[in-house]
Amino acid sequence: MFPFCFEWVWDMGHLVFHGGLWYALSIIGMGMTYCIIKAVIDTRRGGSSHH
Amino acid sequence: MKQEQTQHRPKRYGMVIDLDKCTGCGSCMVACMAENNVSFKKDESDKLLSITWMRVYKITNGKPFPDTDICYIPRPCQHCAGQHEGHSPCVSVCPATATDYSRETGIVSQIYTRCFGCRYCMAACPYHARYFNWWDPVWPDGMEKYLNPDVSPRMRGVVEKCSFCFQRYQAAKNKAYLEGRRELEEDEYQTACTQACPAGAIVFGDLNNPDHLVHKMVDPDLKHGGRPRNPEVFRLLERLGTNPKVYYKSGRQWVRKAGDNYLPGEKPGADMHKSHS
Amino acid sequence: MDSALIPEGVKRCPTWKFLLALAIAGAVLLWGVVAMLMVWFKGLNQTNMNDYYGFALWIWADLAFIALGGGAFFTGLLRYIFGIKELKNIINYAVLIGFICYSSALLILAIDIGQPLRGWFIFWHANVHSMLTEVAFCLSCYFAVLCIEYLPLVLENRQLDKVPFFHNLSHNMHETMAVFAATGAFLSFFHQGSLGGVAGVLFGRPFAFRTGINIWPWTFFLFTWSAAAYGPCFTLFITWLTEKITGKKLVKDNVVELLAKIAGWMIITYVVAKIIDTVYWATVTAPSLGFKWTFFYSDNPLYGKWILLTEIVLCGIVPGLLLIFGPTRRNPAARVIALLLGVLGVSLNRWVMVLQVMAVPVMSFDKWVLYYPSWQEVATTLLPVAYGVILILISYRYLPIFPQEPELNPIAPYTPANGAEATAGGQAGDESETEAVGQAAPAGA
Amino acid sequence: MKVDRRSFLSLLIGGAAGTALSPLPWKLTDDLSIWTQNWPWTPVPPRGESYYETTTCTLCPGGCGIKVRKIDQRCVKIEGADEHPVNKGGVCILGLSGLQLLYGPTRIRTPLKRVGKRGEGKWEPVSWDQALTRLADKLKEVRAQGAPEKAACLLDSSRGTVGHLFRRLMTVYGSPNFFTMPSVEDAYRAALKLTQGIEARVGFDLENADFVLSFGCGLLDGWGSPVRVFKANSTWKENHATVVQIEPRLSNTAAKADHWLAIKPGSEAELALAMANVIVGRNLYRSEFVDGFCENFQGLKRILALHTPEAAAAATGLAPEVVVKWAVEFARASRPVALYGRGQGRTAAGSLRQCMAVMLLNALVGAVNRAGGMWTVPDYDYIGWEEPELDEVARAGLERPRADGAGSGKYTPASSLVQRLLGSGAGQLPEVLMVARCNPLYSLPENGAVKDNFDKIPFVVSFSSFMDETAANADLVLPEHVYLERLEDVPVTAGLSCPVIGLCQPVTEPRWDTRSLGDVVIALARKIGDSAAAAFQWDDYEACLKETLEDKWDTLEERGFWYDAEFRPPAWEDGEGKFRLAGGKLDEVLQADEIVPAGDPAKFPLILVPYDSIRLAHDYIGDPPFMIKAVGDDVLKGKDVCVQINPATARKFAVSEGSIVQLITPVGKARVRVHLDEAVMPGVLYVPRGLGHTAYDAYLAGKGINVNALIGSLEDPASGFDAAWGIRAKLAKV
Repeated sequence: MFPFCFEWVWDMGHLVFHGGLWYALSIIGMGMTYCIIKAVIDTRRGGSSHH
Repeated sequence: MKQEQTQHRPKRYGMVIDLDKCTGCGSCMVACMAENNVSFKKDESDKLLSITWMRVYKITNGKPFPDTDICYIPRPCQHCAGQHEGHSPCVSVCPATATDYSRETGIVSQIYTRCFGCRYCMAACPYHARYFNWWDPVWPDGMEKYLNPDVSPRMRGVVEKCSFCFQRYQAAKNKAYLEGRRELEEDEYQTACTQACPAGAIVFGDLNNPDHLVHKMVDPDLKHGGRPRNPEVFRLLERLGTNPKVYYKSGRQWVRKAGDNYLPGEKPGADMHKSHS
Repeated sequence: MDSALIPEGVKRCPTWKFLLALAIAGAVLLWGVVAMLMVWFKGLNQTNMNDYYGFALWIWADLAFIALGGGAFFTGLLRYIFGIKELKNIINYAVLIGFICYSSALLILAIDIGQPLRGWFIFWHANVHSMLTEVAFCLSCYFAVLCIEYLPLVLENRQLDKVPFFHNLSHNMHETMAVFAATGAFLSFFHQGSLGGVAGVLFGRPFAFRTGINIWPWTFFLFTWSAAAYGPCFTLFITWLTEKITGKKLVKDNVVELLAKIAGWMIITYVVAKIIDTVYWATVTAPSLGFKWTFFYSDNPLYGKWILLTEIVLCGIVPGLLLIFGPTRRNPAARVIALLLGVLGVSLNRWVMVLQVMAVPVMSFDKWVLYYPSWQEVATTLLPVAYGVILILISYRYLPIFPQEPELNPIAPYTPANGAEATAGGQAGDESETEAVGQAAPAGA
Repeated sequence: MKVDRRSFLSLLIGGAAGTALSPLPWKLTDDLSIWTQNWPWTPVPPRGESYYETTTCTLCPGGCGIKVRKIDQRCVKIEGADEHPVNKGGVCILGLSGLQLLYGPTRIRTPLKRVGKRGEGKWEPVSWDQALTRLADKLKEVRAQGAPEKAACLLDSSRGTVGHLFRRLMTVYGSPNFFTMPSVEDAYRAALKLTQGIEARVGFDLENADFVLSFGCGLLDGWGSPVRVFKANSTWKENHATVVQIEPRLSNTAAKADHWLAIKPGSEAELALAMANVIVGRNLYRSEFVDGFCENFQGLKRILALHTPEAAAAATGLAPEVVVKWAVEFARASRPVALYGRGQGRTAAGSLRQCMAVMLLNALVGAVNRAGGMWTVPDYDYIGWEEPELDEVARAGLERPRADGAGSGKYTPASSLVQRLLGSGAGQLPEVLMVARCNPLYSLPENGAVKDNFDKIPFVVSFSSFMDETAANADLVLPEHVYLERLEDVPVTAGLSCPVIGLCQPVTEPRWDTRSLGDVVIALARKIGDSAAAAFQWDDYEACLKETLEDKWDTLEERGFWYDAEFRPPAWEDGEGKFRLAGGKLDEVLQADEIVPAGDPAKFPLILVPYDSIRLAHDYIGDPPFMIKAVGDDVLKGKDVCVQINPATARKFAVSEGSIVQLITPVGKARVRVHLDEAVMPGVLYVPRGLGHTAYDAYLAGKGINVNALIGSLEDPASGFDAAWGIRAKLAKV
């Protein structure tokens, strides 16, 4: 997982894998952060959006 | 690429087992168990649940009495190099890097404290050289006294396998280092099974070293994954492209044929040098 | 007594019946939990697995659950990315089923490993070249996505929805759902594929091994495709089952038929790919390794050629065609048979790719080995089923899963006002539920 | 109320969230995984200084040199001693398992006195002094009756100082009844006496042979000194020697041989004599030896005349041409040797006729006392104690006949016939029987009868280190050290061509309250007192050993063995000796009847033959867990032993692979599992020796059957040896 492991060997696999992983994780993370922050703001404003 | 820990030529430790000399006595199995603290249960007759790093298979030519013939095939871990060095069937699949291919020695290791027991490596190994600790190892009262401190007993729930007695390599390296040497002599590092074999059927050494007996016996084609050039020498499942470092020698055609799979009517050797892409 | 939690405008069975159903499923769950604890405390010797069968029932269950849960990502993809609006009426249920399938798969994985307390090493010491690592990461990430997709539904519970923050959060999540769905589809593509890769990369196992593109064997793509094809079948099948049990129509036919049609085309295209793959494997890959393809089906009746035929024809071509052709697709009986065959087909495929792989000897002098699961393995595999039933029971009762339900099942005489009254009144609601019991009872029992 | 609940929930959720965000769960997760890596119930072997100590393995008669790897005081591994002349670094499966015997739970920890019924397993620990006093009192009691011959002792062999101490004790006590366990060496010794008129043992210069004709010897199944024979076999492979194995079953030896002649069981002597007939008839014998140094060639010719290849063909099932072919090849080889001794050759001496026929083959090709041949090796003569002074009682006792009849009359060729005594119950059973280093209750054929006779012996003493079957049925147990704890000389016979004396020396402190057997004998003699005490004047056994081995002791201590590498048997040219080919007792032996397995062929259509496997120890030592683990699942499955049966025979008797059946012989029956095997002759069933223990621990006991319980004994008409090689049998549904 981390380059400081004794058996670590750098190769393309790491770039592809970690690229994909962190891309997905950041989208999920940012999406949720956005939703929560927006919900907090909406709630503060006292409004209740309709759906 | 990982930096070599030695400036010297990397080793490719391997083994040649002379199946015509092998008598099926089982010494290698027990030498291995004794050296490597392999546990045992009250009933070991279910061979699908019996940890034998070195397992001696009994094979037959399938002919009826009295033309029948049998041969024993001792099977340690084959320490496959794979299609490209290090791409062993098991090493490539282990999700937790708990098994590793050493570019210094060519030995496939198993890190028991890292293995979490998913058994993917066992599914990957066509030789069934890998064993799972289905039970906690229990030594009968008193017998834990003979355990070798150089090899840690495995806990329940992890996979274990032959390590080519790696602890002996380490000990030999340490000794050489203290004596100011970098290279090991051929007889300084030998596996427990090699040492014990009463028939002298097992030969162990560095396949990369032309002075070593294994190299002389096999005459490995190092450009092609170490394929043997000696026609009496073969590897198990050569066609799968696992490129093992355990070689077998037999003068008997049917024994050599049993080492691999062939289509009906196919001649052994016909397709030996082709492997999948 | 729990009427305050029941969504507006729908009828639910009386509490005692609900509790009875919970109790029955709970008993199975408990049995599974006992087995699970036995496995955790005593070790994997509680199973019938062995050194030849390191992968067995559980891995099959994992693969099957995830394939069947594939309806969630694929329906999400269709709904949010391809914008097929009709599917919003079934997406909730697809998400719920996906959530159940994936959480079950994770649980089974946690039971299946020899050292559950070190399970996290798969992340910490990850070997990125291993298909299983890819599975673990994508599975976990996608499960997070499923949680995100399921959460707004939970927040729509009548009481939770009253909390402004929850209401807003739910709303916002709905708004951004396309992003999550896209990420989910991306992750699903990889983990479904990796699960296929798990078997396909085993170059030491000629029965499983497949050539492919770069590091990805053909099974990688076949698994993704089959999950997308058969996952919706499972969603539709469970929807049908739910309708039968509740005695209500919950999703409109046009929605069901649309998804069924898509599934049908997916199945047919998958089967064509599968046939090409099988033929190539049987005529090129396996022979190059020294195996005649018939060898793999030669030893015992279980793993005979029938299994290949069943998988491809009976559970592949047949349901595919039944779902593509309008008349059979619109015929509820034919459709359900097709869905069921599809569900069985993908499960059979996963079975073959796990258990038959283990059964076939590779060394010429090795033996075929057959396996049957121990009761502990069966119980722990049924555990998630029971858990799924419970989660569906609860979710169906308290969450507005089926948007079309109130419209399809008006609480007679239906007026918006009446609906509001019924929920406020409580007593009246209970009475109307009693009527519904008559319909639901036979299936519920 | 509502506020309370809300705050409670908030606290709960807040607490959970807070904990989740703190490092605690991570720390706990990490700690838990570290804990799994150090489970306290998984042993951690202590580290320490690593070194080797050498000694000699005595687990079988092979006499291999071993080195024991030690970590501080713990023994952790047994390996072969590289420099040792017998095994040259190799070590067999049993030798490798030795530490499981040393540390295992089947060790007897202290002298024991039986308190319950015999065999009930109820014991009272007693002190060594009490135990020795009790035995001495018993012996004195018997002697006081004026019948010292009613005390007997049974050992694995009479070799070495310990064997001689026992023999001396019996002599001074006045009993001729010193028994040893049977072995093919008895037959060789008898044959040597008849042909060359000398008391000596037979050795084989295997390594230099280029044609090995083995009459059923399990060369690779534990025959002779196993590791040495394995190494010889590898030498044969390298030198392209020819090995022909004559045996009805494809044993490991047959499989590795260049040629396998599958003959009907029990027809070995016929084949050997017919081959001799061919060699003589075609003038292929070495005339320089036969004409030069043999007697009565004409007599042999007369006897051989009847044994035509056709007659042998009928007996063996081989074609006559095959008999001729191999006889010719054998005779034409430059250094041929023929070997006798079925399987490991440690269960019975076998048929003297067969042994003699094989020896004659060697004589005809001149392979006697020649490179690559059969050698006459003098007995070890380093034990030169003064004859003890005998009192009146002793002299009278020694005059009386041996209980087993060995050495007199019809049984003149034999020196010990324990099977006759304990199996057939032929002689007078002793009042006191001391058993050391053997397990007759398990390893003698006709097991049931042996047990019955044992029960009739009023007082049985075992010196076993392990709670084996005999010890479990003894009245008194005086446990000796195991080999890794004791000092002792190990003169090796086991078919070695050169004399080798190994030194067994303690590599570890005794683990339990056990004693060296030599010390026990000396102490016992002292307790008996009078002339017995006078005959054992050594301070202790160690002093006795050093004094006895005086001139060899330094070599022994330094190298761990004494080896006469230069030994060569005396050349015929130099001596007066002659090799008798026929006449007198020899004729009687050669013309003795064939040994026919017991039982009515009509009732018992099959023949059961036990076989030896190197992975199954079947003498005094039972299989340690490592070895049992190495036993194949075609031999032992669960608790059931597999009976090997040819598929054709299985079809005939409607049994299939894996089915459980009753194996019935005239002397017993047992539950077995069917294993179809093309490696065995149709009509013959094979069951391994070494299983079916009732004693020892759960790793060994109760697995399979003791084939000795199904086999009877058959007296060789010419010698009295047990010559049974099988028995009639049938299969029945369970």
